[in-house]
Amino acid sequence: MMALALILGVWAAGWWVNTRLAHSAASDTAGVRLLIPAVFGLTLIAMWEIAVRAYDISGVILPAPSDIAVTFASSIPTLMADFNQTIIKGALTGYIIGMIAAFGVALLADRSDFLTRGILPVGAFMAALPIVGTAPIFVKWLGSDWESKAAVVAVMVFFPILVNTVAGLRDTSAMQRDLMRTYGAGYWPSLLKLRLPAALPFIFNGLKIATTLALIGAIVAEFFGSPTVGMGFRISTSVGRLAMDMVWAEIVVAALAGSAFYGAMALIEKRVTFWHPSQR
Amino acid sequence: DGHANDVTLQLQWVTQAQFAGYYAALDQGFYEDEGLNVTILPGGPDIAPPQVLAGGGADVMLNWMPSALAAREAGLPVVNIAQPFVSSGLMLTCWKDTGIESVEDFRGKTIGVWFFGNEYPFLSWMSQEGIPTDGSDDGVTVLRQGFNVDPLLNREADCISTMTYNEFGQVLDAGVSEDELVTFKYEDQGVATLEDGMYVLEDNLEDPVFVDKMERFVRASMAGWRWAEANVDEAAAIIMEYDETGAQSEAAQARMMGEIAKLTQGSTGALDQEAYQRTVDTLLAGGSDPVITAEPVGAFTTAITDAALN
Amino acid sequence: MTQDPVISARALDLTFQTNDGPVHALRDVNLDIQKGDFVSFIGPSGCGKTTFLRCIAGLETPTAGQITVNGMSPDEARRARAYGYVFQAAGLYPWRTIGGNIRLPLEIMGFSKAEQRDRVARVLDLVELSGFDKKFPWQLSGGMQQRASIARALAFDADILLMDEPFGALDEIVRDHLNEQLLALWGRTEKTIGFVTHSIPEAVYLSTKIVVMSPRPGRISDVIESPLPRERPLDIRDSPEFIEIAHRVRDGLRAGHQDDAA
Amino acid sequence: MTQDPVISARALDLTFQTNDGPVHALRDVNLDIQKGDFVSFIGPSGCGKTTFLRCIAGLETPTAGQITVNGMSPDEARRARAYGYVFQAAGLYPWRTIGGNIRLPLEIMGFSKAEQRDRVARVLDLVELSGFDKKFPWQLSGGMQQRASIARALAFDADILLMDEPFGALDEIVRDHLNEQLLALWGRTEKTIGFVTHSIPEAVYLSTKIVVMSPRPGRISDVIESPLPRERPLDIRDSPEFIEIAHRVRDGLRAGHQDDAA
Amino acid sequence: MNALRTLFPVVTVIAVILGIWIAAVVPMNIHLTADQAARQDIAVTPDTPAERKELSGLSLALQNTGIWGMTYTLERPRLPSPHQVGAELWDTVVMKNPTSRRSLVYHAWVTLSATLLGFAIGTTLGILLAVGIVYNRTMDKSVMPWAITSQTIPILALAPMVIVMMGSIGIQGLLPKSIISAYLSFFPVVVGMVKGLRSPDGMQLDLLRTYNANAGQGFWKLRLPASMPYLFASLKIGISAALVGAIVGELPTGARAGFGARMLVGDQYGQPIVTWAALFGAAITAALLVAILSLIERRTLRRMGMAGAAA
Ligand SMILES: Nc1ncnc2c1ncn2[C@@H]1O[C@H](COP(=O)(O)OP(=O)(O)OP(=O)(O)O)[C@@H](O)[C@H]1O
Ligand SMILES: Nc1ncnc2c1ncn2[C@@H]1O[C@H](COP(=O)(O)OP(=O)(O)OP(=O)(O)O)[C@@H](O)[C@H]1O
Ligand SMILES: Cc1ncc(C[n+]2csc(CCO)c2C)c(N)n1
Ligand SMILES: [Mg+2]
Ligand SMILES: [Mg+2]
Repeated sequence: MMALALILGVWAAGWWVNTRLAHSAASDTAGVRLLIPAVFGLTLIAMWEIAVRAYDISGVILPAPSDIAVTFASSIPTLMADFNQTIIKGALTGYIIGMIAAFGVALLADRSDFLTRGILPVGAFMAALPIVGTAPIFVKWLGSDWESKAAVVAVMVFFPILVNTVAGLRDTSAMQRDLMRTYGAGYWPSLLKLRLPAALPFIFNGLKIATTLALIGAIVAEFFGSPTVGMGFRISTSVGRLAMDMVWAEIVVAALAGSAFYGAMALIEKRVTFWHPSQR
Repeated sequence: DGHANDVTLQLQWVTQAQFAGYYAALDQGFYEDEGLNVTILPGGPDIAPPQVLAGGGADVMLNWMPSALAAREAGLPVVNIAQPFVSSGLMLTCWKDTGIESVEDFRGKTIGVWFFGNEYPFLSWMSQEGIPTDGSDDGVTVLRQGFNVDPLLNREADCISTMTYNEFGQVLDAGVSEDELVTFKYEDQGVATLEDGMYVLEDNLEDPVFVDKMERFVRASMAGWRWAEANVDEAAAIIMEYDETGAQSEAAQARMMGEIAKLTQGSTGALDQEAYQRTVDTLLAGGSDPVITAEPVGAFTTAITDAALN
Repeated sequence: MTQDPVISARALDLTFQTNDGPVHALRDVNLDIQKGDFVSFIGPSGCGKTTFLRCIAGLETPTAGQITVNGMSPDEARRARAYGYVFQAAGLYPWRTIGGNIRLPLEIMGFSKAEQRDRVARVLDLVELSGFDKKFPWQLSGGMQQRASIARALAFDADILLMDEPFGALDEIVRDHLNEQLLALWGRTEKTIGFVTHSIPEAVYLSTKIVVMSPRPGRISDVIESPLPRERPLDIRDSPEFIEIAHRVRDGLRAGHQDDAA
Repeated sequence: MTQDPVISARALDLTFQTNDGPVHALRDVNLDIQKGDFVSFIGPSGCGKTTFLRCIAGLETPTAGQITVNGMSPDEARRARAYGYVFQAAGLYPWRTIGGNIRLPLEIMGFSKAEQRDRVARVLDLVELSGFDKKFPWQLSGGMQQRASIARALAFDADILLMDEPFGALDEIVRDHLNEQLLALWGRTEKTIGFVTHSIPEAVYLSTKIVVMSPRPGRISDVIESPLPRERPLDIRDSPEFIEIAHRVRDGLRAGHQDDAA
Repeated sequence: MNALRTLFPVVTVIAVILGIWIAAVVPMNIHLTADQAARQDIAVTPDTPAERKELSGLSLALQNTGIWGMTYTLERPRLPSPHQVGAELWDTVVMKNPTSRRSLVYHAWVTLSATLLGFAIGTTLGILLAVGIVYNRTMDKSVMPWAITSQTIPILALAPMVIVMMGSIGIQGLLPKSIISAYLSFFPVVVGMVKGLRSPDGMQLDLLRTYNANAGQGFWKLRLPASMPYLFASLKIGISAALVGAIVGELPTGARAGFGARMLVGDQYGQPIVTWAALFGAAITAALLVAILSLIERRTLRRMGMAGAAA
């Protein structure tokens, strides 16, 4: 009872602080922008810590944040090696390959209505290939190392980027297109000067969604075969060993890396689509 | 009431003949005869039975002893109450043409190993042999093996882990003949560790109602095992019936049942203390990174099998 | 009329299909425009002026009839970059600055960088937007956006200029100024100009030919050849010929409206 | 001037921050508008007419100075639904038909279904769009869209009407007609009207007060109280008083432009 | 008519893909085939597996043209041939009683029911969150980063914990799987809806301000209709995600039934064709779901007059 009151109290306090921050004059400065989610996260973590301690939840099921922090701090070299294997080699490579493929196919599809109509449904079909099925196949084909992970990621990020790019390339107003027509502009000028810029807000939508998919894909694919390094390897092995603090330390790495990846994309988006109403 | 007669059993893999004794007991009404209402939860690639036990999702789990002892050291007090598997079915299967003839030849080779709590026997063995597992030139490169035998067939690995009753058969099914292969049974190497045993949480054993329930459960389960050993084909048919995926083949399950029977043959369900000690010694001998660091205390009880089998 | 017309429409018909039935936007439109003509289109809103201009530019395909531009189909002429078009709304690309918007056709048509800079500066000056090179469209007032779009159409010196109410959002002083500029440009270059306006004085002041249209279905109700000289000072607007033509246009317009009410 | 003004601006300043420096859109603007006034704003494009109208409506917050509407802040007045606003561009919602667009404010303000139907029909008739109830905006010509947006602002009978170049895209006949209609409406209802236009005759014909603005930074260069009677037949436009006022406005405008050039 | 216009291009693209697939079968399977041929005393060059391993699939295939036929009929191929997958699909979809566990239709239903429940939960949650983010400044600033973070957590790692925790409070069956499914599908909906709800431009918003419309009216009359195209785009991604989530959720719930269980068991027992058939079954199911959503989208947007505006 006491614990519950404490937990709710922490929540209320965190929310109050954030409301004050969000409505303060400084709410649009970079510092406060980072501070607010941080306060929100700290609130959740405090509630978690209290709950684990008060209800005596077994560390085998849910470790306390403080335990996770200790494990995290003492396993930095392992975590770095795993990060390198999974995020840099697996996720990033796959993301880049998938992105290039999606752009290529989108441009191809965009050249004719016929191809759009043909490629989009087939692309949608690919998006629904569940990782549980594709991962073992790619491991079988490309081996247990990062190459198979990159392939899984490439397939996963392909569709969201494709769909958004195709939709974006079509998101021009009639008048904008007519203008190009009066210039007798051919395919490339109208692509480079009209459709691509107009598509950017959509493309970034796809790229942002794909960042999180890339991470999940690379990690989960390791469940189906891997060398003895990697975040997915570590997570699954640690679950087997009931080392849940290690599992959560890896999850923290994933969350940090994912947020940074997403944040970087969002930042680039802000830079290049400053003109879009949603950014003004 | 429910508490006195309901039992949930967590398996450590999907429904297959490895667990035939329990399915047979269920199907043949042995549990019912004991007044028990048993639910069998199949396992899967991400199910850690100790975790399910800790979360209260099951009353009993099946587990390999290395994994269970490690869990115990990690702070989850699980206790072995019965041990239907007397010998180990674990082995390494290698291509003969890689030149592997003895354990020493592993150096410089790539070996597939199951993790998720099943890596302990291999790691202990290697450290007893003094072979590093870090991928160095005079050590082995360890590959985290998935759920199939592809790494061997694709020659990505020189050896992989197989169970006598399952994966080894699959290698043969893939068209490989036995004389293309070299096998190393853990049993033969003197590093066998106990496999499928029944474990419960220590605290529960203080509850006489629970203990009584477990006695009946172990008795019925062992009856199930006896029945399955004697009726291999029928046991396979029962597995087919309980397999909800509908993807298993009866022939494979019958073959598996035959191999399983060799592992359970002669077990009363009572834990063989010698085998227990051998398992513990193997695990403790893990060199710099032993699986368990101290001789476990209270990791098994014979009270239940004593009561159940008399 | 010995010379072949630059633009020639014969029995043009255009019907839009909409959710509640067809809309006859143009019906039996016939018109010849000679090289160097300055043709104004005037008529009640919704009578098909924009639609007709779009047909000339090959942006809309007539349901029936025939239209040729420089002896080609409008589509071919479009591909030969025969047109500068000013749309009824400014339609600037939001991701480009004003300067960037004006540069757009120049980039597409492959002008050199230096040439681009020169021309952008020149037309920005022409429409009095010199300081606004680096602003984005949404930072400009409505009229300024419209002027930027005029500059964009003038930048690349097309032979045919099609302008859909280009000066609608401008005040009289700027409008007078731009009218003069446009006339001067036209006088210098022998361009053929199609010009939609709602202002009778503007139509009379600028045009060699005034096309009065009437609505539902849109058709041409009068074509007035202007007797005014090509050289036109602003005060020509007080001359009796001017007032006489303006009267004829107003009568034509009024007749169209009465049709409509009937 | 014993009565309190409906709208009163004091030392109003407004500066926009843009990527290449601040833009002074309004500088030291002072103005009082009485209940029932018809005030026209005229001035070169970019001089701040739209910005000032938006300040009155509480859509833009001045950087300095004070503005009150009915003794309240513009924001409070907005909340009391004091305004009908016609934007410079039509801004119809593309997912609603013309009828649906006009119904929008009525739905929001909670008119009964029957009342909604009546009013939509009445204002559609007023702007001569009766048959276009069920069409979508993109199926209408530019002028028709603008008329629909006027109808939308008239539908709910606000006390203060703010209109930003409402008749810019219309031909003279329709424009004359709508001018008459607007005057009649104003005469009947004692509404206070703020009206941006580029047409000098229109400003003079409609207004009781003409505000001439000049650009960069936008400020008021002249305020002309019209001596014309409230009752105004169309041919009042030929009267000497009318022409005299028009002259004064034109001079004011020209002065603003010269400032600009200087 | 319309259906035909889509069908033809799709069939063309599928035909191209099938062509590539069929061509790829030979080099992909040639090593396994050569091993098997050697066991049956058919001459292959080079004649030891170790030497063959050094060669790429393509060059090995070119040296052993005689055994190409065998690559299409392997029982455990690396890449099954289309006809093998087709035959398995035909056999398990059409020839089996749909209520039998051997029927893929039965497994489709198992997965689909979890998918639909998860999709409903995820979409509802996603829309509610998006509304909260758009209307509440505090939520906007604090929740979005964490919604993003939530998606970077590998679900397959969390799934067992979710299942265990729900299991310990007695919740089993459909719901745990649906929670995982919802977890994956809410995110695209949040991202899309936030963008959609923010898509109205300044003038459209200003108009409502002059009417002093309240927040609810602004939502129903402006933001919601304006967000429709975005909503449908994200629903289509969301439903695919929900299906993937349901399948992923099947593994830690004991892989009993459903597409995921079939894939796993096919993989574990060396039956690649079973895995491939399940994979295709899942993708076809998703394609159907997406097609249904597209249909609803087209209807809705046309009724809203937006289909024509875009055209
Ligand atoms: N895309 C379209 N779909 C359906 N009807 C259309 C479309 N475009 C125009 N129309 C209809 O065609 C008729 C003529 O339109 P148009 O735009 O040519 O008029 P306009 O003379 O330019 O009018 P304004 O002076 O108001 O711009 C109108 O009745 C309009 O409703
Ligand atoms: N959002 C904005 N950001 C930056 N500058 C702006 C913005 N809106 C308007 N301005 C600037 O403010 C000045 C006044 O603009 P405003 O729209 O009020 O002019 P206006 O008198 O209505 O012109 P017009 O007759 O062309 O519509 C212009 O110089 C314009 O560039
Ligand atoms: C992820 C994961 N990897 C390996 C095992 C180990 N395991 C226990 S029993 C068994 C026999 C299969 O025939 C296997 C492979 C597991 N449970 N989960
Ligand atoms: Mg028009
Ligand atoms: Mg303006």
